[in-house]
Amino acid sequence: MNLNETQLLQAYRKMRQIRAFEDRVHEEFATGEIPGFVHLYAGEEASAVGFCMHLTDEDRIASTHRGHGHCIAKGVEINGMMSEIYGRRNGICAGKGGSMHIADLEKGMMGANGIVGAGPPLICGAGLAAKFQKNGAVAVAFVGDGASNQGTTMESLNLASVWNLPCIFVAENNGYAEATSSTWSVSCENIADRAAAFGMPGVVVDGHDFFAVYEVAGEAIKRAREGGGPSLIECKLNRFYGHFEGDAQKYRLKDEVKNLKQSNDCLKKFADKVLDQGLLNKKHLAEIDELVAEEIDFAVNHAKSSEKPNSADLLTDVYVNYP
Amino acid sequence: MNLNETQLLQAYRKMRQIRAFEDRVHEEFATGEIPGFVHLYAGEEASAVGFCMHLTDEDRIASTHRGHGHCIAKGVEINGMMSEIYGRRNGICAGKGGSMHIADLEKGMMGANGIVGAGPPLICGAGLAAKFQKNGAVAVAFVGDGASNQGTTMESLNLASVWNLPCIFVAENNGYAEATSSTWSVSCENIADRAAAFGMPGVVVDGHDFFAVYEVAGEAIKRAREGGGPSLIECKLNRFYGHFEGDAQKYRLKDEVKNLKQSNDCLKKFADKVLDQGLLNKKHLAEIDELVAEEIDFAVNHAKSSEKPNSADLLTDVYVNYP
Amino acid sequence: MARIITFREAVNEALLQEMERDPKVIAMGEDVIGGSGAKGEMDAWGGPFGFTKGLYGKFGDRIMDTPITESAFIGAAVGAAVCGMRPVAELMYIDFMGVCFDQIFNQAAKFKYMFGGKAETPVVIRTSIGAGLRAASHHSQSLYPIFTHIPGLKVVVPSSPYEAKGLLIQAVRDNDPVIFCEHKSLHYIQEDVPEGSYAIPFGEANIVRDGGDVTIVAFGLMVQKSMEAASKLAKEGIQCEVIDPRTTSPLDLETIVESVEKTGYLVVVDESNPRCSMAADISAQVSDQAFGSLRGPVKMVTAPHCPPPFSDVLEDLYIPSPNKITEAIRSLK
Amino acid sequence: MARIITFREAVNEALLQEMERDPKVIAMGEDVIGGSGAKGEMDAWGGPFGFTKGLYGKFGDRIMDTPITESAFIGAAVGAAVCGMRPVAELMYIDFMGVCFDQIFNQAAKFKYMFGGKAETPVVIRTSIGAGLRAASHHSQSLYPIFTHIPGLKVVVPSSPYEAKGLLIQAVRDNDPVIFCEHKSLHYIQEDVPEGSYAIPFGEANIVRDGGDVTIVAFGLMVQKSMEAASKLAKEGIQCEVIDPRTTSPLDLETIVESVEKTGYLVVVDESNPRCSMAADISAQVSDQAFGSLRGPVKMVTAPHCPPPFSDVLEDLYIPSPNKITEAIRSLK
Ligand SMILES: Cc1ncc(C[n+]2csc(CCOP(=O)(O)OP(=O)(O)O)c2C)c(N)n1
Ligand SMILES: Cc1ncc(C[n+]2csc(CCOP(=O)(O)OP(=O)(O)O)c2C)c(N)n1
Ligand SMILES: [Mg+2]
Ligand SMILES: [Mg+2]
Repeated sequence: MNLNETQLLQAYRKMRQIRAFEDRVHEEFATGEIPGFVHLYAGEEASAVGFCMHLTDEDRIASTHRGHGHCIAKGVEINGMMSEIYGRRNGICAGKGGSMHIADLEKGMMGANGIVGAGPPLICGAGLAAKFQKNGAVAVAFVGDGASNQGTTMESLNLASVWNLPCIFVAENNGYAEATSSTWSVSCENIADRAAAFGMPGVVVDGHDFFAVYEVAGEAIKRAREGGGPSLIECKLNRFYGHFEGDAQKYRLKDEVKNLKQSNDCLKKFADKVLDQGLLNKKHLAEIDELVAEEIDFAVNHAKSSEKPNSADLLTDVYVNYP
Repeated sequence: MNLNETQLLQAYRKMRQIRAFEDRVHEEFATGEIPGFVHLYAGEEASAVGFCMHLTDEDRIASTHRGHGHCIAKGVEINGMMSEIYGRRNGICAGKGGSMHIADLEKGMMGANGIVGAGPPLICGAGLAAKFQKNGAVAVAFVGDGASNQGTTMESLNLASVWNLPCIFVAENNGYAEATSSTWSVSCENIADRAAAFGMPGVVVDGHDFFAVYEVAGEAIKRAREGGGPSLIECKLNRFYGHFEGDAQKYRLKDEVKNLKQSNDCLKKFADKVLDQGLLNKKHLAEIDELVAEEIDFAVNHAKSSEKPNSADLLTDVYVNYP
Repeated sequence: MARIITFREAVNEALLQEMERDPKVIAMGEDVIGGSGAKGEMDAWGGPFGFTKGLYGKFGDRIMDTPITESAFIGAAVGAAVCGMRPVAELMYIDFMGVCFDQIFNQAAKFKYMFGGKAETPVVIRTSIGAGLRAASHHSQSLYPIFTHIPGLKVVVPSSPYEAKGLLIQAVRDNDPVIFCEHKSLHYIQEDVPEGSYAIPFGEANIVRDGGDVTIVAFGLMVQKSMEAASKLAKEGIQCEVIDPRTTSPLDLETIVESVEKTGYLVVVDESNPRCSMAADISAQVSDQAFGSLRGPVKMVTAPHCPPPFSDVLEDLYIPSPNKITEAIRSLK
Repeated sequence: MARIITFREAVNEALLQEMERDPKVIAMGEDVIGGSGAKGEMDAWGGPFGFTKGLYGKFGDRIMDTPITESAFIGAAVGAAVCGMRPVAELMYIDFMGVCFDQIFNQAAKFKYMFGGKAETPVVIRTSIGAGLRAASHHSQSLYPIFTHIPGLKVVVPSSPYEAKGLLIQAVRDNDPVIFCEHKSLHYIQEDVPEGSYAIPFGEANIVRDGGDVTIVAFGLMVQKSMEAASKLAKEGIQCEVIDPRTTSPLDLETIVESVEKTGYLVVVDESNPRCSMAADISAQVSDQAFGSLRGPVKMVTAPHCPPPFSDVLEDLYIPSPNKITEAIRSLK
């Protein structure tokens, strides 16, 4: 593992940003001020960051309904995201998309998505475009364990293999699709085992361990960049909140989340390791924590004090042009 | 292999019926009298018959655009089929369905299908119904190599496994989906290898060898009947005609079909074996050949001389009732 | 004695009563139980809106969670229907139709016809429609015109708890495939609903309000909005007749035409996007059948030609409002 | 000098010229080359109807065969479009939309809006529509009303080789997602088509025939049938104005309304099923905008409310015919 200090700081900062963003959205949602459906990524940070640390703006990712973490990891601007979640006119999608549709094509973020399994076909397209554009870019589709069963996902694995696309499919197995266990809905041991059905490498990785994810991601991405084709990587991880904000989570054991937070918190694990190994010191981390807290605070205040769209916006941007 | 003489005669008769039916439809199509799109099953008979020999009318199958063979193997009446193909009012679907939609629910034949990959979900439903009806029935979906990639097919493999349904998925790999080779479109060595991705047994069988198919089919069907869940079986076989009638087949080597007919004709193989082993004699087979020729002749004449639908039929049977 | 229950409860009761009545009725969908394979409680969800809550306790394996594979499980419902069962499948949001439409429109809808009348496919697909929850473009559409377009399907758009119960019971008993569209903004609407079982026949419109000046035809939630508009206009002396067709297919055109013959004016209120919509459909059919009775153009009040937006300000403009209905009516007079 | 080519050749030429002009244009679909992985010839098919024949020889990897996975490859086309390419994907038959509709209507159609204007999705989906080949219920539908219903999509229904070439060139250059519907019964129709490149703008109707007595609006193959009907009626002294809107979305309502203001009568001819159809859509819009000009009901000539049947006798009754058009017009006068 060859991360220098700057990179380690960046990794921690991104993960902390995601965590703080989600924790705060959780709180703010409870006040009733955030409209719509919100799905939080807290607990899964090491996956988004572990992959996106390898990517540039030219590389593309497609996300899911649980998209905040992927956005932040891919460099989408936090104030624009928060304003979007609040439905404001200066939101990254002008208040038209909301939490489930945050996108920023300039950052190579092709969108959160309200449709489970919609990302993988789009990512085949991004991979294809990269092939024609000869820019060495790769394309990464994040899907959940639930989404891994969707026909669109499996078709995409096949297509990426047949066309030898520079695509990476990341199955974020957080144990549940809504209230349904992945041990029930996925009919084989590991999602990554399905890679064999599509002639590509499949790897299972501990999604709480940033370093493990980072390494596995790096190999798959390198391989894809070099024309070696697609991979399927399963990150085993956990979500710290409900499926959506408002979920009573009765399908979980009483102390499940509490225990997970203790034993399987990717941020804690990261901190322990870098401190243990003397790669970073406590001050480093504390500074970032503080900085991030301020950033998120600012983003929320900024969002709350921003204007809502106005009626003229309703019919703009349906088409590029429509006579 | 425990087939008695009656069963052997039946197997040969069904396979011969299919072959003669298809050869004749091929000829008749060339005269221009058969309307629409016709996809012939000649060369693949051992698959349909090898499976359907194990099935009763209570067991269900779903077929494909290439459905004549499955229909005949499942006991659909030949005159009704031929009339249907000719678009006659006494066709098994009253002339409304044609070659691509032949169905006979009383025989457990849930339909040929114009949509590639539409059968497997339906067969999950048939398997589910059997479970509730506690009749020990099984449900068999036939799909092509092309259809094996379709998301609907792979979703169904997963669902059948998760629900532990008495379903068998038969991938008839005839080497092509239209003009595209299955070695190109299927991203793993054998379609049956995908069974592992869905926690079910996967078996590859020589689809030219009726006895091999019969045995593998018997095991999977028995297992399903006993509550042991679904299987995926790949029959490697060949089609003797084009994708549809009219296909110039330039994607094939010049002598490909000629060679296949010599080396890989399931009827020849069957005859050689039963004669070799003295299970049947030449007279047996010759009698069947003759009988079948007459049957097909009758079916064609019967169809040609039958009435077409009349205008009042256009709007019947859209609904059971529609005020 | 009044028994006030919500739309949600009415749907739940209809399912419960039909499952009790007929062992062939089964139900399936994503988290319609909730908790399959998990270590916590079963029946943790009863569907995302709790519509199927409690059915698992009563009917066990007759209600089934599914993986997120709409083609497979909607197709399985269709297949089971053709094999003698009466499945009620839940397509969580109508917006998800795009991953499973084939099993609905090419399979379920066409079996009977393609097979020369020899198949019956008594499947019900329950699905939620409509905007108002700030759920944005993938969770707010009202796509029933697409289903209405397809011969072989029946399409139901209930407007209240009473209607929902009776129409769902009919849907389960009906021998054709039915798309049952539950508007998300109706879930917590309450009204008096009989405890006993009753079926409301398809293709019989409900005249929700009598009036002689103008006919309003509306679907689902739009019936409620139209009633608001009608009350306002009544104060100005304009009497609206409000008609709820209940089913878009079959459509009770006769009742609509009779009303238009009386009033001479028609406004159709439809939350779907305007092009090839139910509003257009009814306008065209009435123009064709009752041209001579129309004293002014048929006005259509629909969502605009854009996807459902997220922001509350925009979404409120997107959904047809009582105001827009009254404006349309005033423009006629 | 006349250069008579078929519809098929016109489409092929449009693709060829656009691929030559712009390296971002790529094409994909099932057997659009034909022969991938096989031992015989490549370019064995050029699509099931030979529309893309020869492009592989000229453009190599810029045209791609696909496995039979419409969601994946249509979605890939959409994804590539958003990433700067200009893909032309072939959905072999519009009837297959049910396995990939999500990528079209929730993804391609909505990106620009959902993303606050920041995406462009210049994808073209070519697909074949229409009955007449005795291809039965799964290969004969005219489902363009469904696509027309969706905000964010543009929908083109060309009526002749000249139209097909110019409209397809426009489709490829257009920056919005376009559904391009090629009627199977037009494939071998011939006409004079310029060799050079030309684009026909969207949303500008073509007045195919002038006439002062009745307006006929028709799409695709139905333009040809309407012209036949118009010729017949001309002999009886009835002069029809035949309008081909070319695109159902955007729709040039203005030209239609102007014509109706002149003639007072309107007949819409649409091969799709009647409910929530283009016929209904145009009828409703014209009634709304030009009620005062209408001297009789708008008549709709469509396929009936049933799936396309197989048997020739039934299919011929299913498809709107010149006779049905003349009958509709005579019923007005
Ligand atoms: C096609 C489709 N089906 C169902 C849904 C409803 N839905 C939204 S998220 C979700 C669960 C997804 O589970 P998973 O893929 O494991 O992702 P996670 O929520 O765990 O991140 C479901 C069923 C949807 N949005 N789209
Ligand atoms: C959803 C869908 N996509 C494409 C087609 C067109 N089509 C019909 S048959 C066929 C090839 C099928 O290949 P395979 O599954 O191998 O079956 P085979 O023809 O070899 O029996 C294709 C692409 C279709 N009917 N439905
Ligand atoms: Mg999950
Ligand atoms: Mg094949």
